[in-house]
Amino acid sequence: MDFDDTPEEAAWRAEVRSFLEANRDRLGERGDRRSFDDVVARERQALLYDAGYVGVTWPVEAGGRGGTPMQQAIVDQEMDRAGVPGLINLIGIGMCGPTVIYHGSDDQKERYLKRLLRAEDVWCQLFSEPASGSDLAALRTKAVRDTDGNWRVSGQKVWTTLAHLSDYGILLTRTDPDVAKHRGLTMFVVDMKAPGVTVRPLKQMSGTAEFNEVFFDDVVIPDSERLGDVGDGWRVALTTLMSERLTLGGGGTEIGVSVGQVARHVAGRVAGLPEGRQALVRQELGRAYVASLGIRYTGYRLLTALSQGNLPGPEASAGKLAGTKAARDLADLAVRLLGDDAVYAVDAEGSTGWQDLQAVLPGMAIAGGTNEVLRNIIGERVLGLPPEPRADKDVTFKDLVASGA
Amino acid sequence: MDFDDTPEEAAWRAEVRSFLEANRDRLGERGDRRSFDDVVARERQALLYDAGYVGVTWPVEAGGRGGTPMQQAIVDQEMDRAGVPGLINLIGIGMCGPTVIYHGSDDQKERYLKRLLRAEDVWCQLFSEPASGSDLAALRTKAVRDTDGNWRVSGQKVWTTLAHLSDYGILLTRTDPDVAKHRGLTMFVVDMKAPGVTVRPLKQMSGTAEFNEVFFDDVVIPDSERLGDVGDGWRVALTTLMSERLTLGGGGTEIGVSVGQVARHVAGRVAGLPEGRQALVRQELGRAYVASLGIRYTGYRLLTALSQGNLPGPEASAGKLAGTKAARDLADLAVRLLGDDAVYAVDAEGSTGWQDLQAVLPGMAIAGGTNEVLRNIIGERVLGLPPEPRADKDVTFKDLVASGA
Amino acid sequence: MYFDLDDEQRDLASAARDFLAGSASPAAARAALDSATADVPPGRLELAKSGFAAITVPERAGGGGGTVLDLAVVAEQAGRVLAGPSLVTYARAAVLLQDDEQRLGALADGSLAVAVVDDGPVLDAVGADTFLWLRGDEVVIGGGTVTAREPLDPTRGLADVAPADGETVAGGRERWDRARQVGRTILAAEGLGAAARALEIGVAYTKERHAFGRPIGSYQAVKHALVDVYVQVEQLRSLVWWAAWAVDNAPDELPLASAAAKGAAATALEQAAETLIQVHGGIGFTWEHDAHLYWRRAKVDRLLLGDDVDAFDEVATLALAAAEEAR
Amino acid sequence: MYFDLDDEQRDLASAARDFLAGSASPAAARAALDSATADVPPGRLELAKSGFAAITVPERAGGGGGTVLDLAVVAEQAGRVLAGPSLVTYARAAVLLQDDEQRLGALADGSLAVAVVDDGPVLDAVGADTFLWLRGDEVVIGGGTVTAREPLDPTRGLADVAPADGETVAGGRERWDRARQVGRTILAAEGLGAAARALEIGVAYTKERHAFGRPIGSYQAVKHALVDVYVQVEQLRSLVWWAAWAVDNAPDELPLASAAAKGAAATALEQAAETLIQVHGGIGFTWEHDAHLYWRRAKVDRLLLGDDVDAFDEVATLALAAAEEAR
Repeated sequence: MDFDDTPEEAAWRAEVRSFLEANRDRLGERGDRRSFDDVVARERQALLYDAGYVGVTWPVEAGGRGGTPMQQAIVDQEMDRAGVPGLINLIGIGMCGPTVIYHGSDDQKERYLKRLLRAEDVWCQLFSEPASGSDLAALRTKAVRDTDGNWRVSGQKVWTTLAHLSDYGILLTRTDPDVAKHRGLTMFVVDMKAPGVTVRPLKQMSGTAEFNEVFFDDVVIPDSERLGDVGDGWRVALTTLMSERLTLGGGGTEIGVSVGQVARHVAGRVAGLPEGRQALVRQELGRAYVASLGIRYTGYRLLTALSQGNLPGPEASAGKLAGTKAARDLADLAVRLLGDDAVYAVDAEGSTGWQDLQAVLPGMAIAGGTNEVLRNIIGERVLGLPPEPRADKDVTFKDLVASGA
Repeated sequence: MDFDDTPEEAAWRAEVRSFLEANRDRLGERGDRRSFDDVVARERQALLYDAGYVGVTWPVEAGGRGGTPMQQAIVDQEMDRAGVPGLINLIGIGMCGPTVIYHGSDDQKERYLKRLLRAEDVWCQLFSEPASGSDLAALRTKAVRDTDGNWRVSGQKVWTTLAHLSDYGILLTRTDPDVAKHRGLTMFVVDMKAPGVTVRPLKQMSGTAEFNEVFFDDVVIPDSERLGDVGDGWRVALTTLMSERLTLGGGGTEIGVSVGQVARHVAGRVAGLPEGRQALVRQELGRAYVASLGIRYTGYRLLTALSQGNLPGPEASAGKLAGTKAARDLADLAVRLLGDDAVYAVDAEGSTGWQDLQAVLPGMAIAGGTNEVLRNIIGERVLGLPPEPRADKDVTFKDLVASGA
Repeated sequence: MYFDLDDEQRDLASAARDFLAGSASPAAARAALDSATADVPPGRLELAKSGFAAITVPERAGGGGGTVLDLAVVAEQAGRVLAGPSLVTYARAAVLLQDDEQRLGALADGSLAVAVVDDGPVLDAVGADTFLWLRGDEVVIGGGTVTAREPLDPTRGLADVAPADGETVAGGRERWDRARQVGRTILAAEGLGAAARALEIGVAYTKERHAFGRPIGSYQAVKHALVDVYVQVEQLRSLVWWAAWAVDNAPDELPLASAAAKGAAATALEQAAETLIQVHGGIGFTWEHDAHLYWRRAKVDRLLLGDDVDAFDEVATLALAAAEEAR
Repeated sequence: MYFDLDDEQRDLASAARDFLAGSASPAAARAALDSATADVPPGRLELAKSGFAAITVPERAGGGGGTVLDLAVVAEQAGRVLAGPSLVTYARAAVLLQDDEQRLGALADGSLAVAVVDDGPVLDAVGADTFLWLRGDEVVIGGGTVTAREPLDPTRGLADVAPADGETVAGGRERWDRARQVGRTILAAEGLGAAARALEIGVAYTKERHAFGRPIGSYQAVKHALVDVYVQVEQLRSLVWWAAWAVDNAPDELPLASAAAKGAAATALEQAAETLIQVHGGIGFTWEHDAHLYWRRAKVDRLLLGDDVDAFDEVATLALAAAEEAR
């Protein structure tokens, strides 16, 4: 057991760090509002790509570096440490790109992958729909082949991160309603600037809009933009979702809130409270702190497994379950310590940080798989508990819809 | 709204109270170890019956008084107040008797009911089996009709309160394995002293044995002891279970532990703790106390509904859900306050009370319907949420067993 | 014993529900959040006109001459639709001004726009021109300077208030404390309504919404979460009724009962609102869905009139004092 | 970075599992409960003979010359089968006696039956003849009077101890504190094993037991309860490894890591044991089922070496001190 870098890791870290330091001005500041939503973000990613720090684990022939997960983790850690804003095309790199790598044609790979890594094109993932959230395979967006071999797509997607900035998306559609719901799906690459695509921001309870709704009104997609076979979309989507797990699978990063930040906030306020209250605050902070430490070190175990060449399984979702709970409790503690300010949206110093956080966290237990779905997955795939009986597997999608489901 | 007795209720209360005071010596003391397990308990119940205080709500023709639920509640409250031990035949009165009243023959009613109320016979209820707890209808105890028209019963029951003292029991059996599991059941009255009946105490984790296992080895039951039609046992059992709800349905009584008792315990110990710990203790006591108050006053609402002639529905189970949680938390608080003694089974004064309580409470969330089953019932019957799909309803019991279920 | 509403109170609840459902709504709360200037319905004037605000003001002063329990019945309905201003304010003012028939009349006819000033942010301060506060052991009435701030829950009219000078009204600290306990009781009644409504919305949605071929309300994870809210709501209802009844019938029990109701309401509403969001999945945390409006109410209400931690501490302190006596 | 056991440690775990599964069991714990005189296996002698007890004793003194992490790996296996005496006692004694080669040798060969005396009940005091305690700022070794009492968990050998006079051993308070932190770490490792085993038993049962036509483990209420335990167990495992690693590699982190592991172990084991009973239904609270033996361990362990509340308080205090520095 060893938390130190190997000599190779140390050399890599030094290289990354010195690059980030040398390019500090061009890379911008995390927390800068402009960091994520404009041309600056694309330029930043291109700069990092050209230096070899984007798509570290991607194969060389896909434009990547063919590096190790640990090298990628070190890049992430160093960017974090240097306060460099995250990559704009994270979803593209983590989910869309791998799907193209596994299922795309040579032509698609040629056209898309390198541009994606350089953020010349930003990508989004178009799976969820208003009527199919946890039950993804119940989606209704329809793709019909017309006489000239193109596909015409109509329907609505939702919860699409970055759709408003995206050039392309991977789009899961229903091409055959006469078979069971998992069997009639087909995946495409869609041009987000094509006629008939409308993106609308979806305002959340926190008042911000990290997600979008995307409407497809008879959008034409050439058959050459299909990913995988007709009717094979579910299998293609599983590639995407497994890649997502690799991207988001723990690594010990904190969800939504840094426990250290909360501790500093508490340290600045707790002394003013009566001793009894202080003890209650310490008790809550202590429990949440232990949870956060548990998540951090469990993340290191995952990273170790990755670096040993093991793909993280569904057990990686445990970090999300523990993390959303810890984050909720930390935010609650932080907001309560605002005292009189806690009933307002802005505190006395004009900051909205803790209140915003409080309002973002309920979504964290839902987005990216509700906690209920994650518990099912861990229960069945990790603990080996039996699944629930399913009534929707051997029915055609058409009949399922007709039955009200 | 009014917590006072009506003039009629006040008169009844006064009568009950003066009887209990006048007969204090003959009625014994709650907490006396001999209070529940011998002839004294039967004599006590007979004394109370002869005075008119047992089976208050039972119809006159069944040996009861034809009184109101509020009258019964007042008797319960006054017995509680006077520290009189509970009735030995509570299960007989609450569950077995009503089943005989609804489904028994005139001859059975004549032979059993009055003796039951006077505790000349003690009764038990023989439903649960090792392989059928929550899923009662999956029971396997077999009753087969022999050539002379009698039934021969073999199988095993479990969780049978008072079986070791009982004279009779109501016994749910499977008489037809070739129909769906709910349809092949038949109910009987069984003589607990009959050849082939063996009772074994079932020791619990607390070290005591409130329950028994009961083995039936080719026990002969005359057809005249059948309750209801052959194959109609499920419907008969529902009568029993609904009657149970009337007996146990809240009334605001505390489960396992009195919050006032805990408060006295805390009051005696809390002062020695540092102020921070005191605040933590007060927080826990406060929360559990509020839960207990909520349960108490919700019980009064149920009692009011009863007194207005409304039968309590499944919402009465809410009290058990809230009560087991509150009791667990109270016991935990009480044990922790024992300080060094908390790691032993006996405290420094030689008392085992809090530790025993701690060990009894896990069973409380299971006995009489697990909390999970109660949540299903409330969810479906009170909130109207849809049931889960059932795979076991249209299969014969035989096939169900063969399938491993 | 009869621990239930009577027919008159049930009629009152039904009338209040008609009025409030017609004049206030979560949608209006959202509009107030979107535009800081929007008034929260039904507003002081409409509420006064309806007669519901002044239920506990004696008839001789133009009020309803009803009990705090009557007001609690109405407050539950107000909580369901997140109405503003709070009946807590009227309930407290009616107690504090009980010897001042003229001002009681102004409270009842809507011409007195009052708020009661505790330490910290003041409920219904927005739009108020007259304030009641405690100075030493005296209750004082007068003007004050209101500093509005960006609200978390716009229906609560919270603002910072610096009271100006004022005149003493009768009663003193004892009445102040009683008014606060009555206020906590009505706050809990509003919390009861909001929690019960949040539960209803959640139940209705999970009956309709399907996943994997069946309604999501058939899954135990969803079902049991809603049941746990139901259990809490029903316990809370009992505590609210008890506390409201105690005001007029068992004043000795009021400190305990009102603290218990306050604490239970904070817990139940927070759990109800968080569950409401969770069972809705993605749609539940959108701006356009009502869930966050109940959630905002929960996050704010739990901190008003002393927070839940204070309330539970008070309950324990009272329980321990009683236990000491019994020892 | 490599945060996982290495092959040698995995072999060690496997060997420890073989030995402990063969020599201890919940059934033996039950027997000890049934008869107050029964010894809890494997017992001091067998444990010493196996070599596992003295893993952290240097080789020159006849020990294994291993790390605390090695011992933690063994302790997890001991926790699974509720073995006694606790490796906590050996771990602490090995630290406290590190400059006393002779006594270390006696610890390793089993001839020294030692217990470490804290305020309150003493772990493994039953059967011990030599005690280590803190007198002022000095660590002392000597005899003492043991008063055994009826155990809640018979495998912990808890008794009241009145130390007699003794002689000073080297180290003082600093070493005492470090030994205690090592002890907490090993206690957490035993808790990890017990919790993991309780989870396994629960999972196995709910796969087999049917209700309403399907295995009860397919119901979300059961499944999710077990998953919540799984999540806690895995977080605990990470904390135990971190703390054990820190002993030899990052002593500055040990106070925080050992307190975190202690608190997490208390919480995780209690939840695992209560869940184990609950998912078993009726059979789960019978004397003959193993569930209550894990439950007894949970109820006792949470209070040893400072309770969970103390541990979380310490974590917060350390975190706040670090935050103060960073401000």
